[in-house]
Amino acid sequence: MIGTAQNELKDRLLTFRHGVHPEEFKELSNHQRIERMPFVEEYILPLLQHIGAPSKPLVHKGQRVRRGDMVAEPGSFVSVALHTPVDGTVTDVGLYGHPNGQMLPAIRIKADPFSTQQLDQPPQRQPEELSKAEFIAAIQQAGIVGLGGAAFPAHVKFNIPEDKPCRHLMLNGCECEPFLTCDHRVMVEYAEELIDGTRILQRFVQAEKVSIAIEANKPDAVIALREASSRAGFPMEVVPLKVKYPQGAEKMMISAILGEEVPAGKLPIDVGVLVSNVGTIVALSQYFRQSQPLVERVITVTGTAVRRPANVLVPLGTPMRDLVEFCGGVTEAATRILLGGPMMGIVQKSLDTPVVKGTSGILVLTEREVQDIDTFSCIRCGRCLEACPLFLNPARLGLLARKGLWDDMEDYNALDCFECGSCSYVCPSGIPLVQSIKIGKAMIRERK
Amino acid sequence: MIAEIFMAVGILAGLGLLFAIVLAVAYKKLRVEEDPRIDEVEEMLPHANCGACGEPGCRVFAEKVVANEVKISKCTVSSQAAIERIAAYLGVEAGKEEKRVARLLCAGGRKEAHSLAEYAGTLRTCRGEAVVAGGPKACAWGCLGLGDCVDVCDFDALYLNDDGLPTVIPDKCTACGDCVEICPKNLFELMPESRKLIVQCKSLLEGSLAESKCSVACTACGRCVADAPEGLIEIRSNLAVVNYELNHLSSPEATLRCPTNAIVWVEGQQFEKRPTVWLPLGRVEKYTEDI
Amino acid sequence: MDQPTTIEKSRTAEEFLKGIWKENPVFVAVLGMCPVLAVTNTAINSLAMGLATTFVLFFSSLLVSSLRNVIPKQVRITTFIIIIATFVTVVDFMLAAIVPQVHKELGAFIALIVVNCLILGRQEAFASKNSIRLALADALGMSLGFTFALLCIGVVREVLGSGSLFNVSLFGAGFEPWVIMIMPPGGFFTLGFLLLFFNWLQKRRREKSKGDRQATQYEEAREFL
Amino acid sequence: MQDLLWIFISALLINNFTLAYFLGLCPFLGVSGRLETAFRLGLANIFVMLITAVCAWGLNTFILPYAPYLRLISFIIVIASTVQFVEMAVKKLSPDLFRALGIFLPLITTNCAILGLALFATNKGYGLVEGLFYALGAGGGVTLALVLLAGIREETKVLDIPRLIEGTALNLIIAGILSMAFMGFAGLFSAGG
Amino acid sequence: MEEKNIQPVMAQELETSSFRLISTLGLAGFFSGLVLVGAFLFTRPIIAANRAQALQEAIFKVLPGCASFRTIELREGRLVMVEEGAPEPREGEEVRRIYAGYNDKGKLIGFAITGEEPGYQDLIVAIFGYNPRKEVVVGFEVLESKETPGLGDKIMKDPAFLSNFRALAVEPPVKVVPKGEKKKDNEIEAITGATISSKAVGRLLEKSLIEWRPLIGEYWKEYKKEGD
Amino acid sequence: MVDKPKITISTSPFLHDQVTTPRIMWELAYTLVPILMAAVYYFGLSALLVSAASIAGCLVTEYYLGKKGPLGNPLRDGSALVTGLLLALTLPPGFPLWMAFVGGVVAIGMGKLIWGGLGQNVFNPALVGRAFLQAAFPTAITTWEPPDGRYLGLRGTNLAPPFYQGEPVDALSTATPLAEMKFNQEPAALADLLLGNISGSLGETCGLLLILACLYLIARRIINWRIPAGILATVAVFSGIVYLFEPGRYPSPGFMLLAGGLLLGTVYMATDPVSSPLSPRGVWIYSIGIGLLVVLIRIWGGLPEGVMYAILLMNAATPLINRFVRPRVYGY
Ligand SMILES: Cc1cc2nc3c(=O)[nH]c(=O)nc-3n(C[C@H](O)[C@H](O)[C@H](O)COP(=O)(O)O)c2cc1C
Ligand SMILES: Cc1cc2nc3c(=O)[nH]c(=O)nc-3n(C[C@H](O)[C@H](O)[C@H](O)COP(=O)(O)O)c2cc1C
Ligand SMILES: Cc1cc2nc3c(=O)[nH]c(=O)nc-3n(C[C@H](O)[C@H](O)[C@H](O)COP(=O)(O)O)c2cc1C
Ligand SMILES: Cc1cc2nc3c(=O)[nH]c(=O)nc-3n(C[C@H](O)[C@H](O)[C@H](O)CO)c2cc1C
Ligand code: SF4
Ligand code: SF4
Ligand code: SF4
Ligand code: SF4
Ligand code: FES
Repeated sequence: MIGTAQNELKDRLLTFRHGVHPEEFKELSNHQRIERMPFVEEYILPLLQHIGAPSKPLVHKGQRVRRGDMVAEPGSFVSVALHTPVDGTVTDVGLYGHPNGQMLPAIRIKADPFSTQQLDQPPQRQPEELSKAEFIAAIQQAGIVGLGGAAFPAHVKFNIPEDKPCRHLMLNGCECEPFLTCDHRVMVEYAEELIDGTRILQRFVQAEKVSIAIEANKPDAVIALREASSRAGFPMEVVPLKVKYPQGAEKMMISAILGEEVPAGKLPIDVGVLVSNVGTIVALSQYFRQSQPLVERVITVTGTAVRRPANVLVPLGTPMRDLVEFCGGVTEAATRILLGGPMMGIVQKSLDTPVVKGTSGILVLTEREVQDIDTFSCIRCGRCLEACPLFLNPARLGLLARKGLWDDMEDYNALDCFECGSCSYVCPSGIPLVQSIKIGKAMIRERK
Repeated sequence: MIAEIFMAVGILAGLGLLFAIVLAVAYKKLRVEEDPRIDEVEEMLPHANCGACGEPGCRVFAEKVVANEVKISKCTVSSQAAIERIAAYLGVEAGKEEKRVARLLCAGGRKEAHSLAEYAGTLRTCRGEAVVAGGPKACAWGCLGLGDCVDVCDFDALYLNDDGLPTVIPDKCTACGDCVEICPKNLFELMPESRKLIVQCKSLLEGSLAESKCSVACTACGRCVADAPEGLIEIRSNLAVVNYELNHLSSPEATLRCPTNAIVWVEGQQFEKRPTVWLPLGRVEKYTEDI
Repeated sequence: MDQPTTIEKSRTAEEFLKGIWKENPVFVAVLGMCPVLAVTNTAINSLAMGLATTFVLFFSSLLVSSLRNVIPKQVRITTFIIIIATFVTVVDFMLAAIVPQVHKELGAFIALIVVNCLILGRQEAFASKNSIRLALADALGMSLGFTFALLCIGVVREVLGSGSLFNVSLFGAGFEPWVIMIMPPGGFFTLGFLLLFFNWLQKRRREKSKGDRQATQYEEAREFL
Repeated sequence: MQDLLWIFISALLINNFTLAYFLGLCPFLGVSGRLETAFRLGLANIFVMLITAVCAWGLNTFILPYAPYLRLISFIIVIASTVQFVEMAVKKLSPDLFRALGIFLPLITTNCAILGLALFATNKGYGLVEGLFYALGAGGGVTLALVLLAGIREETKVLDIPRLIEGTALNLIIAGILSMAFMGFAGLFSAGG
Repeated sequence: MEEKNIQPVMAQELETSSFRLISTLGLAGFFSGLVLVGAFLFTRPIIAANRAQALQEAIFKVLPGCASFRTIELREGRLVMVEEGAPEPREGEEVRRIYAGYNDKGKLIGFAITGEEPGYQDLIVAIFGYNPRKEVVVGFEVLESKETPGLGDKIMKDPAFLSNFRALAVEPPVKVVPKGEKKKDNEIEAITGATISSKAVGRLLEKSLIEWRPLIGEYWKEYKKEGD
Repeated sequence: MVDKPKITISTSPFLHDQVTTPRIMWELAYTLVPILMAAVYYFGLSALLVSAASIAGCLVTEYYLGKKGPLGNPLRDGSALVTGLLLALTLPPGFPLWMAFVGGVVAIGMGKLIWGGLGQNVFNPALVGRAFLQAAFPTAITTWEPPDGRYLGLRGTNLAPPFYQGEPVDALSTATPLAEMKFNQEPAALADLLLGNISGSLGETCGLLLILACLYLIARRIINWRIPAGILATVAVFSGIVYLFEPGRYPSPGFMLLAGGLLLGTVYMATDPVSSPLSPRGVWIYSIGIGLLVVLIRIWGGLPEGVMYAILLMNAATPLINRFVRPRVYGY
């Protein structure tokens, strides 16, 4: 079975131009079934777990909360609600370390050690019965954000304007980052929910066509989804894509499948496409069928310094330290802790920060992989240009950033860069291109 | 012989006259009104029209000098005295204001504020560190101490002291604001020199938590509020804030009981005059050894 | 001429000296580049050019500074140019008469002294605003500095490019001349490297005056980063 | 025809005014910091050179035979005044053109390249048409050199040029290397391969 | 309000100076003219003498045995001897001249002809001696060139190269051949490493000879007639 | 327990390709070894000595004046060695050693260090060195000797004392095929050009090796394939057109491609990443420009060979190309 799929995948696969081929490291965890994380003592829920305005807290110190309770409401339209994953007591609303390195307001909840931690089951809300506005509001109340990494509030994305019909609903199961396997496992183990969620979303946005893009290194997911879709009688194209980073970036996926480019500064919906991560869709289904708001997600805990790499279903707000302990802890050699994949993930100073909605993986690496290579001057070899999927000129951007020529950087489209890291990956001179571009972007934005 | 002389003089005088008349007429007819200061400045320039200043000619240079787009010292032909004269001429126009200097709102140097991790990136600038988990320091607000501000200051008014804190030399600071702009942690503020009561901390953490990250953090204990005249200082989000509208009321009194020395009374330079490391080790310098 | 005061006397010396070193027209102000590069392929040509320029600068300064209160502003430049051009033509004729060989080598560059930025620049910046005495001191200083610079370049270029100095062969037969030095690129390179050399001298002087302690600290700081 | 081509190419590439004759170096070194400015300065140069060629030819044929000793002085006066007049006229007739090119005119008029053009063209005994081709080549050559240098100088903004050599010293050496590269054009279309 | 103060002053200044500036310029021109004429008249004879001497030296060099020379001008397609003491042609006037050389016995021994041709860098201007009796070039001298020192400038210095012109036959036309391959009298042996300059010299001779040889031939016939 | 290990932070990405700049340089240097060996085969000891002198010039300059790289010793990145080797390969076998040394010093000093060192130079350092030598010592650098099988015999001029000319003891010098063609219209046989049995500079004689090296470097993605493609195609087409007009007078395209320094220059010098444009379109313009200039100089110019000047001139234009020819950004 799997063999035939693999043969099929050997045919010419769709892909985009440029990009890189980092080593995958997926075998560390891609066969580990998703485990459920036991509850721990304390949870920290940052109010900002998504792109947009922070949520507004609804609880006060000492208040008792039940799993699934809304503890913070959306702060504006581009914002979502926040729910507690556990029964327990609010012990503080204050500043806590956020994965992004800042100290930001968060709600601290002490779990009730005697609770069953069962979800209360409020009456079912069938999505078919809801009007458009109700549907959107429901998703916002459910706290659902994109789980593909950016954590963009889902209701905003699904709220497509009348004049821009969605021709094509594309599910993103590429998971192109090395090491990460959570989406992979979700596709294999939650195929049913995935199909169901897709059906809900397809009905809602009236998409003419539905497809799911999967990198060719996950043949079992391709098969699982093909079977699930025929079982459910829901026609859905499963498109294997070439293994290449960053295949999972939505612009690249659209280029690969449709051969179209998303115009600069525009969204996929401007070319009639809606892209959503598979995890997001599962969360959608879970909300509508099981009334579970977004209180937990699947996270890959992996890396050469993790004793027992695993895919774990984790309540949000779990301190990373506990999660890593659950996976056997880290070895002596650990030197670097990341949230997310090794190409785009953000580095952590310590394990004190909590898991948030956008966390797709925790990676602990050793000296050996992360050894920063020596920095020489740019030799203008052009490798970065040939790697950049957006056809930018990273070499130039790096040089300009070094001299603080921010205006010139803007002229060279620095703001278009989505920081995929391909350029830094290939640069033989070890130039911190992405970092330079990040700085440049920050400077350009500040000066505006 | 005589004929030669007459011819020469005739031709020259003729040419001279002809063009003088043409130009004089043109001068009158085609004159355009402009800022009179441009003429004045142009008058003081050497008229070499050599382009050494990088501008297409003395007049354009004068226009730009008056518009404050270029520095007068770019003219290499003028003598020092002439340059000073022009500067003085334009300076009078500029008017006067109270001298302001840049003040650093953080005193957490290497000794005071500790780090959680080690920065291993190759881009050793504050801006570079700031995009990496906000830098290695435990305090998310504090100075990163890599001296982007020192690099950016054109006036050599900044140096890193041996605690890794950028120190402003008030006499040299022109309040140009470059350091304010470059600092990723927004730690600089341009203040009139008369503001002497300064809270050198930006941490919004409460008391002991703040102090656990940096020994000179403001713990919001409120003693300065109590010791200062009513309304001069208040605690906002765990931080003492001076209301500079009441600056005239301020005195060193308020700083005396501060347990962490987060609030200080500054006369002149902000940090102690420790043995200094002048830091022309700009990033450029790091890569470039003079040959 | 009125009796010069002591202050004026010392200023005279100062104006004279500054042109030679501190405000050297070539090395510091980078003026009048064309003759500096075009005719310095031998020391003799450099010297001749330097002297010709000196002559013109001296007499134009003299004239301009004595007439400084007579010439109206608007035609100032034109008048200066006429004065300069006159002297240049005179020099041109004289050189052709006295040293035809040198005149041939310098070619049009004698005539081009007219537009040498240095000369007009000095008239404008100095002679037209100062007493005759100071103007002459300035003119002499500047032209000496100019001649000195030309000679420096000329010597380097001739020694390397022809193996001789003032036409006296230095290395004997078999010397391989560096032809490039007497060709255009050699002019650019020589001046470029001389400027580099002067920058280096200045830097060293500055470092010395700053004291050794800081220099070592500077090194340490560099190590640290 | 062959001759005109050679006159043009020779002035443009082989005997480039800036790189081989060292004419007009002050603005070459001064105003080559920005590409935009350098290019416009080059265009203005071509323009003034064309005017110069006409003036020089006129003076040389109609006046100088009677008073050869006035060559220099009449060249400079006539060229300077004509250009100044043209400048004013341009300012009045086409302010746009003035803003683009006119501001460079004062810089160019008292410049070796212009006077050099007049002197060389007359020394070589060029007629009006030859003179114009010569001016075109010379002006084009100056523009080419300016644009190349400006391009390189703009690039140096992102390079780690050692402090010691920054500025004029580096510009001179770049000019030297350019001059060396231009030596490759020697003998173009003259030696008949 | 400041503007108002300034306006009249400036206008007034312009008004008054209009006359003054014109007269200043006129005066400057006047005096400069005086000085120039003076300098010119003073140096003219010396410069002329220098030139004449240089010319004479060059002619004597390219016409061995020459003791005196006369200038010959091309007028209406004929060569005409210029009278002694005739005024120099004015600058800019087109006159084509060659020089006839006589030995100490007053006998016409040949002609010195100038010509120019683009070389490696720039025009090469040269003069050469032509003996119409034997129809050979008897001497060659470069007057102006910018050829590379040490390479192309061997055309003016290299004795080996110059020895090509001791008796260079002009019929069949002059030809440049690589070094060491000279076989016939009409061949010039090139300088190694400077073939271009050598060829330019060849072309220069060839072109001038094509232009002047027929004219000289006629002149020569007449001269012989007269002489005989 | 977890905080105990030394935690370091840096920015994404945390993985890196294996290719590094020193590795590129060293690999390039290895591919030059066969070419150098061919030179030794044809020209004997002279070839080795000239290379050693030029490399020494480069290394000494880089060592004393170069800035310390991340590897400490500035020589470790191998780029100075590449420069020295390439400079040597463009010199004639009988070249005085002291001049080769000077060439090396100029190449690194003026071609590289004044620009700020590795990766910063606008012009190709080896060619700056060669252009300097050609302008400084035009006679010595245009004195060619045939491959005469004297493996141990030095050419008389090699050992000229510093600042002095060599004794031209063996007047064996010949013209290169290009010069033969230019001045005497006598093209050499293509087979000789391919195998290298001709006079010329050390590295340019054996066309076959250069073609192989080119293919290898393209396969290893060390050089940008567009540059050789653009240059060679342009030269072939342009010279082909000229050839069709007057086949007797002008060289055939095959001769143009194989003779002189075109292959060496194309494979190793025009491809210097530092001094060539970045974007693919820019690279096309650059390489076509080189091709056109080469043909222009070779056919109508004063010199028989123009590869070096063509490359230097297009190096000069590279900043302009980089500025005006930018890649089209996604979505624009
Ligand atoms: C460089 C880059 C790589 C990405 N890789 C993935 C990926 O592998 N899988 C994924 O689901 N989303 C990936 N994303 C995010 C997608 O572009 C897109 O935002 C997401 O699929 C949208 O779904 P969501 O809103 O449900 O998260 C990537 C984005 C970028 C910029
Ligand atoms: C810097 C330089 C200067 C040169 N100068 C001259 C020159 O003045 N005259 C000339 O004929 N060739 C000159 N050449 C051209 C070469 O020497 C060319 O190879 C030569 O003309 C070919 O002649 P050959 O076949 O005798 O070697 C010069 C070349 C260079 C590199
Ligand atoms: C890469 C390379 C580039 C070269 N470029 C030039 C050049 O631009 N000009 C040149 O005269 N010789 C150049 N040479 C040397 C020539 O190939 C050739 O050997 C020489 O020019 C022969 O001509 P000559 O008679 O001028 O000496 C180069 C050699 C190499 C290997
Ligand atoms: C493909 C390739 C070609 C190179 N070609 C040259 C060259 O022609 N000349 C040179 O000096 N260095 C060359 N180098 C080495 C290096 O790029 C050169 O030293 C830099 O220009 C120094 O900044 C080359 C390197 C590579 C990778
Ligand atoms: S990080 Fe930016 S510049 Fe670099 S490859 Fe990705 S999109 Fe391009
Ligand atoms: S990959 Fe690195 S060395 Fe190559 S061009 Fe890009 S930034 Fe420069
Ligand atoms: S830029 Fe800001 S963070 Fe960096 S040293 Fe200066 S004050 Fe500190
Ligand atoms: S950068 Fe400006 S404001 Fe800051 S210290 Fe220097 S002079 Fe003062
Ligand atoms: S001296 Fe020629 S432009 Fe200044």
